[in-house]
Amino acid sequence: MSLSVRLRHDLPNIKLDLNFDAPSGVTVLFGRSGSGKTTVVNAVAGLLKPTSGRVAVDGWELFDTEKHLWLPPHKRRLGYVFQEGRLFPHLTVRQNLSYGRWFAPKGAPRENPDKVIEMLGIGHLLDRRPAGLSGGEKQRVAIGRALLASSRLILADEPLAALDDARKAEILPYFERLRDEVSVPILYVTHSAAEVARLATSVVALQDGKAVRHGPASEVLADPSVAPAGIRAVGAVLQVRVAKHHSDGLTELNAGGTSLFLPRIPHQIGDDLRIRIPAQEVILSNKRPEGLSALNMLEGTVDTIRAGEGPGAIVSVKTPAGSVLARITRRSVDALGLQPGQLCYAVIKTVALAPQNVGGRVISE
Amino acid sequence: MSLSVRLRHDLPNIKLDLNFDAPSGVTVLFGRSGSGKTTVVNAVAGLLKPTSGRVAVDGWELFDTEKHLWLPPHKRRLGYVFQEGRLFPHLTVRQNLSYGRWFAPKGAPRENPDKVIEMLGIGHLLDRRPAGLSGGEKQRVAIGRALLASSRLILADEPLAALDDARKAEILPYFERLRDEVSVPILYVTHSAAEVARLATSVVALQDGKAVRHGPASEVLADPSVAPAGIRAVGAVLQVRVAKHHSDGLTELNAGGTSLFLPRIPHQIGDDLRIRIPAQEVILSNKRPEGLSALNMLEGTVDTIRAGEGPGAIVSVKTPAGSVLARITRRSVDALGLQPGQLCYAVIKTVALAPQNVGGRVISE
Amino acid sequence: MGWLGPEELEALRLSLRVSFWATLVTLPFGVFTAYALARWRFPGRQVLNGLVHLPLILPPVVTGYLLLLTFGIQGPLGRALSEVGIVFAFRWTGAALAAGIMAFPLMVRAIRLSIEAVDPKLEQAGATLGASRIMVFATVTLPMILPGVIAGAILAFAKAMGEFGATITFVSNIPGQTQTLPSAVYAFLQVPGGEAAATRLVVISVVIALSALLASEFIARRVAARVAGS
Amino acid sequence: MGWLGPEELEALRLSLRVSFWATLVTLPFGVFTAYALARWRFPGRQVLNGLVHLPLILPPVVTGYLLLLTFGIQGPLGRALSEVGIVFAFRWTGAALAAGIMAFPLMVRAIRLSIEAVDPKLEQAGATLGASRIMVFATVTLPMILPGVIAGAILAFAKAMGEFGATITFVSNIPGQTQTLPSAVYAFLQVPGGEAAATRLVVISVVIALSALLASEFIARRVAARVAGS
Amino acid sequence: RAGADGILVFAAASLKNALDEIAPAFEAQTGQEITVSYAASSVLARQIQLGAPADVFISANVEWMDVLQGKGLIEANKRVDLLGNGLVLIGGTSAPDMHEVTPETDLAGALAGGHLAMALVDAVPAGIYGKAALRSLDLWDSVQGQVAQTDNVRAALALVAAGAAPLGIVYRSDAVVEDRVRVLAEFSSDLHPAIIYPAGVTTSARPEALAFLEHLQSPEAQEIFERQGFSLPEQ
Ligand SMILES: Nc1ncnc2c1ncn2[C@@H]1O[C@H](COP(=O)(O)OP(=O)(O)OP(=O)(O)O)[C@@H](O)[C@H]1O
Ligand SMILES: Nc1ncnc2c1ncn2[C@@H]1O[C@H](COP(=O)(O)OP(=O)(O)OP(=O)(O)O)[C@@H](O)[C@H]1O
Ligand SMILES: [Mg+2]
Ligand SMILES: [Mg+2]
Repeated sequence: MSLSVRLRHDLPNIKLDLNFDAPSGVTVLFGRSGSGKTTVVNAVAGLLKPTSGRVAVDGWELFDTEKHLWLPPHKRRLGYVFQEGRLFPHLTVRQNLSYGRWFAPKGAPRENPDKVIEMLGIGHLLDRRPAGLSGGEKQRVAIGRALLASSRLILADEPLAALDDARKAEILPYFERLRDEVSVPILYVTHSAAEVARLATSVVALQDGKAVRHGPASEVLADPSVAPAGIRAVGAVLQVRVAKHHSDGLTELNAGGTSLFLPRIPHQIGDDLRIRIPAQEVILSNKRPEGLSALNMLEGTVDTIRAGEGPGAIVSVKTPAGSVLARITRRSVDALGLQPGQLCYAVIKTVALAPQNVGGRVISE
Repeated sequence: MSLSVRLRHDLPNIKLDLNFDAPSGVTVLFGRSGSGKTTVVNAVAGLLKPTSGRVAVDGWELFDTEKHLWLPPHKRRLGYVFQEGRLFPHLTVRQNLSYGRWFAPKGAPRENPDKVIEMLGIGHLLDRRPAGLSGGEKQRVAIGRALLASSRLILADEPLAALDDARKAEILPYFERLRDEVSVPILYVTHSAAEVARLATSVVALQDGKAVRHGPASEVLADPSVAPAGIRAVGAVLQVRVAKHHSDGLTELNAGGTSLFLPRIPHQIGDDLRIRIPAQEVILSNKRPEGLSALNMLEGTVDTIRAGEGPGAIVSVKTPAGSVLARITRRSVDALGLQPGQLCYAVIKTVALAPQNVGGRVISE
Repeated sequence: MGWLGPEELEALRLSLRVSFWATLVTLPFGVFTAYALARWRFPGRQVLNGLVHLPLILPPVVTGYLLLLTFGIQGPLGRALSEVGIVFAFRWTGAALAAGIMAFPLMVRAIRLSIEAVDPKLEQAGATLGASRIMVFATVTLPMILPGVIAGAILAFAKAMGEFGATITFVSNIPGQTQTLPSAVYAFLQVPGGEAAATRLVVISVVIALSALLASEFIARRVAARVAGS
Repeated sequence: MGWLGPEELEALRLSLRVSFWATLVTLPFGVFTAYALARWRFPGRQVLNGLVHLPLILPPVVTGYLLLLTFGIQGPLGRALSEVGIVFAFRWTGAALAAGIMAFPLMVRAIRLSIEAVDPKLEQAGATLGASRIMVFATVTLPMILPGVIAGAILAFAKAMGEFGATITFVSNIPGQTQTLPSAVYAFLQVPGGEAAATRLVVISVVIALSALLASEFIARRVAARVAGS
Repeated sequence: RAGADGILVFAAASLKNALDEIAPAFEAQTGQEITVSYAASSVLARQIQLGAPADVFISANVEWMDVLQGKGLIEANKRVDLLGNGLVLIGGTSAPDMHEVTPETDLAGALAGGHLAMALVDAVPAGIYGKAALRSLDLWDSVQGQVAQTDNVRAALALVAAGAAPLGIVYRSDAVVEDRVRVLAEFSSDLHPAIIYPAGVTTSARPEALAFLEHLQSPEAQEIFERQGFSLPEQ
């Protein structure tokens, strides 16, 4: 296990009481506004001394109140993207970016600054100071500063909230790369289901300071009862391998022997990926559909049918590619006469799959 | 016309040069980070004196450099939700909320504070000071403060970016109500296509300080070339009327004689609504599909086929309900042999329609 | 205070009165001047700034002499003011004037630094919510700089309690009228055997000024905590 | 400066030297004390605070006398220091000590207020990026308070230029050693007809101190603009 | 008017002890209230020049009185030389007696590298007199570089009392009361201009001021002055 957190702390409003061991990778903290996410991150960072608890990263203890162990923040080797930016106003963007490196141990593995700067699109801002930057520009610099700090643990508190979709799509793969290649543990706070689906290795759902749900991303996301994400976040996560890049701009994936098509992704043939299929986007059919624009059709059998809140239901379908979830109306369940064990087809639009639902290593040229 | 903006202003990085007349309602400023959105809003608010220009709200001039007219900010009767909160640290939440009212003219129409507080879920924070609030809590108080200022113009700079989906869904209808009932002009900055679709009366797309596109929301959203929103924002907006609430939790809409089903919405029978159908979510079929879980099928004829970037294409289909857009792969276009004039069916999932794509008056009990 | 003679008691009372009024009356001017220096750009700003600091730079005796020349019975301003019934010469009011002027630069500095620390963006927010410049000042700036204002005022008070050179030069050392604690200390130090009495007076004035200072720290911290919201 | 006699020129040079060194040497102590008072909570904090302010409250003569008792030839500290070759008594170093101590409260006040205006959240951010307490101070706090430090230093310099009472009491007035401008001014004012000469010296010291002040304003504004990033 | 209900006396600060004793007696005799403002003679004289409402002025030196008289602010024919004083050489309690300072006295040797504490030798009366005396004795050049000048004579006394300076030159009236110093030698009064404290009434003084001036010359008053170490002027 890579990130082990045990915390107990009383705030005037809420009592924090958490205990989770997350595997290496990205641990997403999920929860409504005011549920205690930032407080947890601050405790891990050492900016707040909780009443009691213990935090360890890859077995390296950051603090343990029982052992009276307490590493000050600057010894924790963090890269922290704050919810409110916190850029140094007296330093240029360039100096802000290199700040962490001034203090990093000599041999520490370091990101390539040029690459990070290019990815964040802040090359033209390097000589300016934070005061004149737009909200999104500030946030991008803050992300860059944390990423370049040569850290052993990355904390990111809603890092992408202020950014537009296009920019998000550019930055997300970077966090994935950190997770997969550099294998830095990442504690990540977000309200966005897409980010969770894409990044999360495991998810901790917070409510009023308590971890109400905790598990691998695929499990938590498949659970319609996960309140914070909202019903739209429910979806299945499949293991796939890149099979072929087609000339018409599509990429073919091999999912347990079945082919899935989606718009070209920048991964190499043979790469193993995770792909999230939002339940929302899946249509079920009780006969093999014909003449449809949707290219992806998975044959399978109905596994379970869970009536959700309101008029909807979540139908889980066993396919050779893995379990696929579909969110459809109860009326359709009746109309199609769906029952556990019944043969059916899951129809998935090609464009529904890309790009923000694909996770995996990106090899940039 | 309700909001008339003409601005010219030079910043070190970009030259602002804008000119648009927006109809009453919500005008959304759309554009990538750093494109000048906040600068425009600040100029309208009077926090920045542009080199030249004129801004008028409902014919009431806020400034006109030619006439040497310049109303100071406090005479403009604004409610401004800042991108960075800007709560008064020395005042309690309650005092922050009522700050604007201390200075509002006696007879000014005012929002009901209790309702706003309840909607924003900040009732339990009233006696606290901003320093101890979480990021989302601060932003909600900032929204409340602006809404309660009895203003004639509301400026909102990414007001919902820091909030979770559930909270967004609670606050959005409120802005709709302001737009529809109170008919306060609203200048609204967002990166979220859903917010645009839901709120925007008209959209101004900014790029490097210039308005590259400007028009009614339905037009701009139907245009795949609108860069800032991203291709996922493309969609059709249909005029519909609430026909019936079914007992299984679905609401039936009448769209030009055709029925559309979607999860129960809180509008009354007979209400006229706008509903956005994301192109992303529409599947086309060249024969009447059968046995599908999707309840909505619109028969129509292919109007235009625009090959987009990458492997996709946007197909516009004329249906009795109006023009519907579908984003499908070019491979599917070929496979289905789609051509202008051809008969085809647009398949739309029920759950794809609700709730954030429905706009209209909500009568709260 | 049984160990204080009536004259010393008188000096103590007078010092308190002089310092109190010097602080109170200069405070609005101090706030205004600090605000002008911190936030406005106007021609002559640096001249004003220099003028405010003069009493700090000049030997106190010189300041007192200049006051005597200006506000004395024969001074131009002194004569003009006496026509409307305001007399400074050889009155406690003159001692207060001298103390106020000597303390003014300290007060202005303290307040000005705290004004400069207020984020103008908050003042802008106030303006968008309908508050005029004055109301923004009253509802945003002033509450936020309150710790600085309190600190500045008490600093001025402490300085006024200790002021001697300018006071004795301007209004002399008349018991019951212009003899403040420091003047009394001076007089005791000029004669053989006066040290004990002088020490007594010094201790008293130090205790008072330090108490005021500690109280101001306390108040300012309370206010700051309230402003910071914790 | 042809109209200054050699002795007056000497006094001017000495005043500049004394004020310069008084400011330079006390500055690190001033920054440290201000930081401790602003950011640390320790027992005796208020005692330290009171001690720092004492020179402001005490009549300068008293401060000078206390210095004499402590740092004089017979004083405990004076004797100890003279063993390691540091002598204050009747030297210009003593004048610098007196000036530095008299200016210290002003310096600390100014710096402290600017430290209190730095958002501790920025210092936290520095810590998360690997900077130790000292490095955070050096790379975040200090650059951000630089305007306040400069202001405080120049204020102290100006005050040192005008200091008289404590200096003459502690190190008396030895031409070329401890005779600063204010002592010379005082001497001129004691004799009938000395006003003209005194005025000349006052003008010089005012010009110097005001120039320093304006320069500090300018520097501080530049630094502040850089810090604010505009 | 300040001091409206009595007589306002401006007096050199060194007279405080004596006048504080004399004034109550006069008040008791006449019912006239006396208010005394003690400060440096230069300060008081300047204030009188600029309109201070003083009735009586007692200066520690003649020059300032002359200035005021020259400007017609002092009643010339009522002016008196009220008091005299002497200069003494003082040292620490263990310093050896010197009896009298003569041209042969090895003042520099007695200083042993230390400083000679005096009031400002060109500005403050005690300093001026002291310098004149040393000049007359031809000792000035040998000690000039070692003179530590203070802003008033009491500060010079303090330097010696605190042990900061081995020797000092002060008024006899100052030296007699300080326990930590002893008088090593007296300066003969013909070595320096006569030390005189002139007193006078201002031209704007109320009539009662004259009575006080006369009272100052009364035997009771003179006895108090002498007890404080002052001498009566050599007429
Ligand atoms: N005071 C200033 N000085 C210099 N440049 C500025 C200033 N204010 C804004 N800019 C620049 O002008 C551009 C537009 O800024 P603006 O804040 O309007 O962007 P925005 O569209 O609101 O971006 P975001 O979505 O990131 O908030 C940015 O590149 C910014 O760096
Ligand atoms: N210093 C503090 N004093 C008092 N209450 C606090 C303090 N810090 C946090 N809280 C309260 O604790 C709760 C959790 O705050 P936290 O900032 O961790 O929430 P969050 O989950 O990060 O929310 P958001 O998504 O809005 O950022 C909130 O209700 C907040 O008001
Ligand atoms: Mg948070
Ligand atoms: Mg912006």
